[in-house]
Order: sequence, then C-alpha cells, then structure tokens
Amino acid sequence: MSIEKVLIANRGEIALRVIRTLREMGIGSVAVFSEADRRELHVRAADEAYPIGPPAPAESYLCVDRLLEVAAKAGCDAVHPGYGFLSENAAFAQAVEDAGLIFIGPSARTIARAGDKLQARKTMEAAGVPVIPGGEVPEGDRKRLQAAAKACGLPVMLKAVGGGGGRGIRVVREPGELEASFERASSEAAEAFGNPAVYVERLLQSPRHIEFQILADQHGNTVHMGERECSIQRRHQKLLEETPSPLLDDSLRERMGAAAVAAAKAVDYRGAGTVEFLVDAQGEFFFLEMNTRIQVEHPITELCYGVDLVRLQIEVAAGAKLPFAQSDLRSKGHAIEVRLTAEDPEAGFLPVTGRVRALRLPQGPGVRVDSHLFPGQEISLHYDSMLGKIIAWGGTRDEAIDKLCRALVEMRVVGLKTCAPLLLALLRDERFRRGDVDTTYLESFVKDPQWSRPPQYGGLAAELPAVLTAVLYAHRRQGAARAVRSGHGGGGRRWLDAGRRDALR
Amino acid sequence: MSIEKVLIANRGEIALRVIRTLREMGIGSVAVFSEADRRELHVRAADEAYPIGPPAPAESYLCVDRLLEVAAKAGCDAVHPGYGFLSENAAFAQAVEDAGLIFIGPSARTIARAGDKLQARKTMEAAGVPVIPGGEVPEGDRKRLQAAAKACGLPVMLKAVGGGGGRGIRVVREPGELEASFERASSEAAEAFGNPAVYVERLLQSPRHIEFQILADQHGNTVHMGERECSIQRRHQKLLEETPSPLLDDSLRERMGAAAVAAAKAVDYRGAGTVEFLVDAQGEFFFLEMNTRIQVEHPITELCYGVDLVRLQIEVAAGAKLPFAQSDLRSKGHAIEVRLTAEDPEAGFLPVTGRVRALRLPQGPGVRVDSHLFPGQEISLHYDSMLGKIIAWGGTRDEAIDKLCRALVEMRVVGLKTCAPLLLALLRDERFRRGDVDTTYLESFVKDPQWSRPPQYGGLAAELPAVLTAVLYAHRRQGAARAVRSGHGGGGRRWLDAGRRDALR
Amino acid sequence: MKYFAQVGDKRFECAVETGNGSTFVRVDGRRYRVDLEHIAATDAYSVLVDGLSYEFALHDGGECIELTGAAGHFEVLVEDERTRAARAVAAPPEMQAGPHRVSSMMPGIVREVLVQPGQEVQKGTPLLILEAMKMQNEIRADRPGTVERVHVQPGATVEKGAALVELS
Amino acid sequence: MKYFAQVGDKRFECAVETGNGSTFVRVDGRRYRVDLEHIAATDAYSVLVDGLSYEFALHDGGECIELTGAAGHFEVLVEDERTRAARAVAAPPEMQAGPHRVSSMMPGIVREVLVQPGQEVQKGTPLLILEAMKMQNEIRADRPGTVERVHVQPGATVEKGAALVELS
Repeated sequence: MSIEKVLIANRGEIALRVIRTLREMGIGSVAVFSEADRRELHVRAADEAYPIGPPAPAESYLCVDRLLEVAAKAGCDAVHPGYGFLSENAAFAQAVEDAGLIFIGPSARTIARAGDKLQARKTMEAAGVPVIPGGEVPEGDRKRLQAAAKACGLPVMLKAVGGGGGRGIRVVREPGELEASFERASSEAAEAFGNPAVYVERLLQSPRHIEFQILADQHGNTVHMGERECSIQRRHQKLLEETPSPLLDDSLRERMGAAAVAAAKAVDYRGAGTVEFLVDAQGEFFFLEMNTRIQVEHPITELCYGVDLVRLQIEVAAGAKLPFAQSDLRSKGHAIEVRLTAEDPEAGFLPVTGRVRALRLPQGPGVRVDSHLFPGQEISLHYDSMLGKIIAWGGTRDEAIDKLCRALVEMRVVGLKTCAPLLLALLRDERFRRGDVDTTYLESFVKDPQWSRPPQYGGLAAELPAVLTAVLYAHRRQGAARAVRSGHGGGGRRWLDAGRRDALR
Repeated sequence: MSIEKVLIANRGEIALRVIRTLREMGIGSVAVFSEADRRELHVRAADEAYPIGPPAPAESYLCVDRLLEVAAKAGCDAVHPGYGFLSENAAFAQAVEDAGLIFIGPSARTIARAGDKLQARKTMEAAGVPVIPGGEVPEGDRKRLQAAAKACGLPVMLKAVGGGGGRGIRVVREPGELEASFERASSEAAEAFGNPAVYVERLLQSPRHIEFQILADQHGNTVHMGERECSIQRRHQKLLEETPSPLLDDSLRERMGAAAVAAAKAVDYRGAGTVEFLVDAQGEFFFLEMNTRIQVEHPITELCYGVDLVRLQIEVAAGAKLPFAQSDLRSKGHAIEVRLTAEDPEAGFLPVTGRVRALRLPQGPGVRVDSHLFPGQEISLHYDSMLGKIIAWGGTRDEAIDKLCRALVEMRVVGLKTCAPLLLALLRDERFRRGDVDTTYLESFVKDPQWSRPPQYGGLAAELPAVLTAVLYAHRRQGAARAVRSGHGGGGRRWLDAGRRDALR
Repeated sequence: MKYFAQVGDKRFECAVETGNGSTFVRVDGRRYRVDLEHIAATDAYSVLVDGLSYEFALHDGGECIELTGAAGHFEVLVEDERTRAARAVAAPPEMQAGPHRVSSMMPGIVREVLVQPGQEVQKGTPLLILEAMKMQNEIRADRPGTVERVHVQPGATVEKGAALVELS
Repeated sequence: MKYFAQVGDKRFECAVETGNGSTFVRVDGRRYRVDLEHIAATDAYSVLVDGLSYEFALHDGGECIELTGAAGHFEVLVEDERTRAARAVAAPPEMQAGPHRVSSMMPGIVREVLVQPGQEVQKGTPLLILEAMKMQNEIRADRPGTVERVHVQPGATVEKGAALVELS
C-alpha cells in the first residue's frame, strides 16, 4: 500500500501538525473547514481545502458523510483523524475503511474495544494490567448507580463511556450529589458522544497521571517510547506535560512500559497510541484508559526520542515495519509542553473569545511551537480553547523549565487573555520545580492569590505601570492637540492613534 | 568568579540569542543600541538597554569607550561580544579585562595570535596542522605581492589580515588584475579592520569548506564537537551549513577533529571557537583560519549534540570545568541551517532594504528559528543583510532537508525581497541532495536560470497568477465603485483598500 | 502637567516633564527618565525607564488603560488634573435600584434553560447551561429570588456580560 | 467583465463572472471557481482555486501587481477591457532622448566617487563605490562616454534607482 494524498479530518494546531509532516513526506494534504474556519492556518497550509458546513462541529467536523465526500472528490487514499472530533469513533474508522481508504490509526475493532471503558477494563484485567475498582451504569439505572458507588467508596468519578480526553468527567464527593451529577453526566454524554452510559470509578487520592506512548506496526511489533507525566490538570484537562516523569525510576518505568505494551497487544493495537495510568501515593499504578490516536502532548516524546510520531503513524498505516526495536529506543534530555489556552485562570478558567490583534511566538534554541495562532485571527466559541503548545527541550529538567520560562516571557498574544501568566507562575513555583505534583496540585495552586501578583522590578515595583501610563497619557494629550489643529480631531480612539503617531516620531 | 550581569556588545539575532540564554541562566542582560536600532528586538528583550551613538558601526557598536562606559554604568561583570563587530578584536578583549570585567571568549593574546593570519599560520605549522601555501603582503609592497602570487600560482586569494567571516576577500585569476585588486583589498581592509595588510594564498580548486567546533575550559580541557560543512557560499559568505558533512567518513572526521584540537591548544584556546579547514578534491585538508568567537552556524552543532554553546561559553568564562569529555560527545541525526538574507539573488545578491509589512516565521517539529525579524521592522543599509537563520533537525539528512523545505514554504516575509526562493531551490536541487557540493557550487547554481522558474501547480501552471489577479482586480473595481458612492473615492491605493474591505465580507 | 494613576488599590501622582528631548516622570519624590517608543504594526510600546527595558501591549479602555507584557498584566485608571478637578464638582451617579440581573460571565451558546418566569430559586439553583469551547457551564443564581424574566432561548449565542435572567 | 493579465511573456484573457455567491474565472476555455479571502492584519490573501489552496502576499504597484507566496513570486500587469480600449487610442509616449543616466541598482552609502565631470570613461570603468550592509560594490559605466555630471558626494545615502552619474 502506498499513501499519496491524505484527508485531514480535523482543524487547529493538530491539522497543521499533520499537514507539516505530509508536506515533508511529499504526500498531498487535503484540509476541510467549517464556515467559521475559512481563514485558519490549516486551510492556508494544505495543498487543497474544501468547505464542509456550518461552524457547529456536529454539522461539519463530525459529519462522516461530508468528510468522505470530500475524500472521494479530492482523490484521497487515506484519512488522518487528528485528536478529538472523530478520532476515537469506531464507526468513522469503519466507514473510512469501507470507502476503500486507509484510516491512519488502529482498526475500528481496536477503537471500539479500547473506547468502551467497560470492555477495555475487562480486556486489561485479562491481560494482567492492573485496573481501578469501578463499574458501568446505564442511563437512568439508579440502583446500579448506588451499588457501584458503594463498591468503590466515595469519592467517585463519573465518566462518559464514549468520552475521552478528560471530557464528560464529574467528581462526586457527597452521597447527596450522586444522582443529579449522574443525570447531568449522562445527558452530556448522550449529546457529546451519542452514548448516555456512564462509568463509575474510585477516585484515587492525589494520584499522578502518567501515560506511555505506544507504537505498533501491522507485523506484530509493538514498542513503547517512555512515559509522559500529565498530572497538572484542571477540570481533568491537562495543562502541562513532561518527560521523563520526575516520579519514575528505571524499575517502575520498565514495569509500566511492559504493562503498556501488554495493554496495546491485548487490543491488537496498530499505529501510535497512549496507555494512561494513575499512580497512587504508594507508587502503585492502575490502567486508566487507552487513547487510540495521536495525543496532544506527543511533541515531548518526539523531542526526547528524536522521532516524528506523525510520520511513523503514516508509515505504519501504509504497511511499513517499525524502523527500530525496543532496545534501540533511548530518551535524551528532558522536554516539557504547556498548553496555551484562551481562558482566564483568575476567573475559574472561563473561556475567552476575541481577536488576536498582534502576535509574537517564541523561538530560538530548545523551543518548539505548535500553534494555529495568526495575527487577525478570530477566536470563536465553537471550538477548543487551546491556541497551541509551547514546548521546550533541555539537557536537564531544570534547563527545560528555564527554556520554557524564557519562551513564555518572550511570547506576546495581544487582544485576548490567555493562561500564559498562570503557566509562567507554575513553572516558577518551588513545588513544581521539585517535581512534587499530583492531579490536585494545579487546582490548589490557582487558588493561591500569590501567583497572579505582578513581579517586582529593579527599583520600580508598583509605580512602573503608573509611570508608563502617565507618559502615554501625556503623549496622547499632545497628539490630540496636534490632531485637532490639523483638522483630524475627534473623540475616543482618535487621540490614541494620534498619541501613537506622536510616539512614532 | 561568578557572572551576574552581562553586556552584549552586539545587535541583531546574535544579541537576541545571547539574551535568551542569559535569561534562562538567571543572569542579567544589558543591550546597547545605535540610533537606528531603538526598536530592535534585542533592545526590547534585554533587561536593560542603553544608546551608544549614531547608526554607523564605527560610531556605535565599534566604540570601545562607549561600550565600557555602559558596562560600568549598568554594573556589568562580563561582556559577550557575539560575532562580527569587536568579537575578534584583541584590543577590545584587553580593554574589557583591563576594566576588571570578564570577556566571554578567549584571552586577548589568543585572539591576536589566531587573528593575525600570518602568525596563526606559523603556529599551526609548528603544531603539525597542515596549512595552504601563501604569504603576507604589507600595504603598497608590489614586489612582495608579485613574488607571493608566483609562489602560490594563480588563481590566488587576497584576504585582509585583520578580517574574518569572509569579509575583505578577493580572488585574482588574471595576472593583470592582481595590483588593482590588491589595492582595493588593502584599502577596504584599512577601513574595515584598521589594518591594510593583505594575505596572499593559493586558491584551491573546488574545495569544500569544513570547520570544527572547539570548546575549551580554563583547566586544560579541550574537546571538539564535530564538523560543519559550509561549502555553500557566495562572495565567500556562507549561505547554508550542515552537520555531519556528507563528505566525511569516521576516519577523516577523527583526523580533522584531532587537528582542530591541536590547533586550539596551540593558541591556548578557551571558550567556544571554530577551526576552519579547506578540503580538496583528493580529501586532503588544510587549516584555513580560526574564528575565536561563537559562529553564526553554531545552532546545527547544538541540535546534533544536544548542548547550548552560549551557555557553555558563559560557564567556561566563569571558570567552570567542561561538563563532558571527548568520549561523552556523540552527534545524533542531521541538522541544516540556512541564512535568510535581505538580498536579491537574481540581481547578483544585491542588498535589499525596506519595511517588513507582515511576517510569519515557520514553526513546528524539528524547526528552530533564530531571527531578529519583527512586523514593522525597517531593514536599513547600515548593518548585515542577514535577517535570521532557519534551522532544521531530522533523524537523517533527507528528513532534515525535507523539514527545512517545509519550513521555508511556510515562512512569509512580506515587504522586501529575501533569498528564500533561492534557498528553497537549493534544498530541492538534485546535486545538493546527493551532497555533492563544493565552494564553487552555489555560484554556478545561481547562474542556472532554471532555479527561479515558478513551480507548476495541479492543472494550473502559468494561468494561476493571471486568475488571481483578475479576481482581485474585479473585487477592487466593485470596491472602488462602492467607495466612490459612499464618498471615500480616490485614486491609487484607495481602491486596493476598498477591495480588501470587499474581500473581507 | 500632573496625572493621577491608580493601579489596584494604590494611587500615584505623576508629574510629566520634558526637556532636552527627554521625558521625565516624578513619582513619590523620585525622578525617572522614560523613553517610550511605539512599535509599528503592533499594539506594542517599548519603554526604557532609566535604562530598564519593558515591552507592553496596550489596550485602550477609555479611562482604564490595560497594559500587557511579560512583566504582568495591569489595569490602570488614569486622569489628568483638569479632568479630576472637573469631576470633583459633578455628583456621583445614584445606584440603580430594581430587579437583580444575572449576566453571563463568558461568551457562549445557551444549551438549556432550566427555570421559568415566576419560579422561585435559591442561591445556587442552576438557571441555565452555557457552552463554549466544548465546556458546559452551569449558570447559578447568586441570590434567592423569583425569576422575573428569562432573556435567552436555547441555541442563542451570548456575549460576555449579556443579561440572562432577571430575579426580583 | 474581461481582464487582460500579462505574466512574464504570457498574456491571458480572463472573464470574471459571479453567481450563486461564487466567483468564476474563464481563461483559455477553462472555468475556475475562485474563493478569495483577505487575511486581516496582513497583506495576505488565501485563495482556493477549485479547491487548491494558495496564499499570496500582495504588493500593489499600480498596474503591476506583485504576488509573493510559497508558490513563487510573480509580477502581473493587469488592465480591464475599458482601460485597454482607452489606451489603444492614446499614442505611446516617445522615447526620451538626452544624456545617459547611470542609476543605483541598490540603496547604499556613497563611499568614494572615482570620476569627475569632463572625464572620459570606457564601458566598465569604475565610477564610484557604494556600500550597503557591510559590502562594498563598484558601480561601473555601462557604456563609453564623457562624465556630464556627478549627482552624489561621498557619505551621501542613496535609494535604489537614484541617479548617480550622467554620461553623454
């Protein structure tokens, strides 16, 4: 089999990421876009681009028929699903294969087996991979709900059986909240994933979230590429990931890696995938779930292993053998990724929309940026709040942290609030620098009013903004006076523009 | 000794490069700027910035007194010279040390010994490093000139004894050109480097330019970090560099590496430096010169060895021991750098000035950008035409080339011509892809009219620009008609703006 | 000319002087030399304060100027002495009485309306579900009361600050 | 409306039609569907031609439009049928006679002037030394003649296209 032209059934930074590798491989790229996305970078970067409908994902990026129509029209021979959207939808993978195209990912059967939390759990137990106590509850079955909660012991987590990536998850700590939360979780799951079933699971106390990168070809070879520590989360969404994990020693890494490979083999995995584990305070690890697609945080693995995971996905999908064995793979240095989101951490991570008025992305040694941001971009409320990822590699963990801090100081996203100040504060936090984090760390960190306190300057402290504003205001006044004399006077922004002209002299 | 605050006696991308590492190390950075550079990124990125005079380098970046004045005022304890300007000026290094500051580079004595081409040659001969036949000629000494040219055999090169980095070099092929070229070279050398002496040297036929990265501490440890192939040059200025060299096998690499270390030890080297060699068609290598500072193309070495050379420069200058031995150093993968310059290759590399109207720098996996470009920037004629460096790393040479091509396709510098189309054509050239290049390759490549021929598109070929322009023109006409009706009509650019508003709907 | 700037709960009196082509600001008895430079094609200013280098993007919110830079994010209220004098004479506007309005603290799409006019609610009762960027958020009553009016319908897109529900 | 576009030595007649919210261009008997979208805050246009995606920055040089993109750099001369008709009636301007002007093919600083008015020069005689971006360039006579006038002095900054020397 050979792949000549690929439809990318996605948008945003991951669509751009896939297009980049396709171009490097000399493979044609076909983008799709909703009405809200005509100007997005993935449309401009692809070789071809076709509209697929209105902004709402259900009417565009989730429309299997329209995607396959575009694939046929453009003469594609393969489909890359990215992450999110239809990437873990077994029916989509099946439809792609039925249309005679290569699905760049595992088989529909593997996706179904890994995606169904309950079945995955049984499969993993049978393969000797440790799992967390819990059980499935169908829509409206309150009796089963109460029984399951009792078996696990509160607190428990409610997770959409069809969900993934931290979506559709709720925590219940009090018995009284159980039923209301269950109903909301169930209806959200029905709407988002077309499946109202919810899974109830013991909530581990202060666990760490550690996942393993898996890669398998169609010839029976499966390897892992070490772990990613993803404990820094809010609302069960990862915000910062690093590899290697400061927690793991070689022995634990080897045991978890073997379990991850066993998990992948148990579902006949092929392509790139991720096995997520929770590790409790005693260093015991439990299978959490399997992500049967490229992961948002895949770049940190790429940086430490010197590979291109998207290229490997495509090569393996085309039938190639893995170009290395487990013993060839060795991690070098340390990599950290932060996710830049259009969210206001000071207001409970509320999403922020707006226009990117100006932009400077960081660059230079050890810094990688994967982002779909561009000046003039409208950040709408239809899609994910993630604007991109800033990733740093260093010889040591400290160097990687320092590089990432430098990158964030250098970055300017003007026009809308982002979580960048929080990311910077996190990277500078003593506890983070010690590597002493778990999945509850970020939420307590955000509550500390210290993090958003402006830094101190040379001898200036708090008067700096006052000084700046006074000078700016004085410039404007002069500019306004001049503008009025020359007949351009007006209210509002005019004197700002005039002030700028003035400052430009 | 510890370093707390560093004066960067430079501008452009290298100043920014040094500031980045200083920030990562928690060391204060002090920038200087000429009147033309107030808005440059190095001024905005540094912790402090001070003016040092008019645009002409002789009145600002080359003014030792002003630089030391700023260093004293700001309380610096060290000076980083970057490359170019005063970086290889022994008097400057001495003045810095006399002022009680650390010069981040070798001692003034080492600079003088390596910088004086004649003395360097003698030193290298004594150390057993092979040198090219040639000799020095003082200003106006025509007799010596003729004798030296005869001894070498035409063609010969005339090089400013005080020069470096390819500046002040002329080639003489015909006996009749010798004296006029010598006089021009001599007066240029006097103006640029304050020393009219010129060195005459045999011009090797189609040699390759291969240099070795050297690093030495103050405790007697000297290592090399492999080679950089820099054969792609025009006007003796490098345009593309890569490591490893497609030419070298392990045996030649080992012999040249040993010669480079011997060369560094022969001049009591400390810090980061480069030993340049020419390799002739028979694989014989000759010492060319030693660059006693960080090299423009240092990033490719950083990418393959996983180090930060500027950080190592600073650590070594502060007295640290090298953190590795020669046997610890191993190159991984392949890295290529291209220099983006404001030059028109179709017009003989004439420099181009202008304003950067819009900018998109490449990003994503395997791509590093070191550049001082920013939107709105004025590219003036006072300084180097280099706008920055695009660097790619890949597991193999082919992957690195493909990544770099992708990066260049992605990049947009709007508002002034650059050499980017030439760089892209070069990377796609069959002969380059075979690694079959020497120092004459680029000049013959540029003369081939094929390289600037626009690429073909799907079924579109040459009509694409016509189609685009017609639509644009039609949009404008409509926009202009509308603008006139609403009272904003006008000539020239007006209808373009109106067309844009129209296209925006 | 004197300017009054308020940053958080701190107030500063700044005297701006120009001379010899330089601008100086006197604050709290200390004098700073300030060099302000607009960067074309962006909203950014490069500022040198006695040699210390800062870069800020500026958002003009009228009297409230927002500064964003690597050094932090500030909202500064600023007025000059004339404006302040004029304002001191005018009386502050009276607080608006009337029903309590629950507004949207974010832009979003209304997914579900959970209450009806006339319904009594407690503090914390979910009023509606708002979705943005794949996240559903419950909007809850911030005080007890009776629903007077519901301003939105399922499927509607609302801006930040839009009126959602009125409680009496 | 018809438009005439010239790219290099090739001429194209383009008929632009709009219908159903789409724009079509007919060239050489082939019809293309063209979707042109301006990207705010840049000089770029995203263009989809029958689904093929291109991005071009545009420089408006009056009748000559410059397009720059990853796909190459083009200068396109364009006019519509009305302009062309009007132009066909007007006579072409006569070639200017008079002294020959040597212009600067690049911006730079004049480092040295090597000739004086009255001096005779051969084709290839160096006239002056121009420096830009650290490189010195000799400007040479492109024909034999007598120096009529030297327009610049050492130290002067000149733009691209500036008159340097006049030869008769």
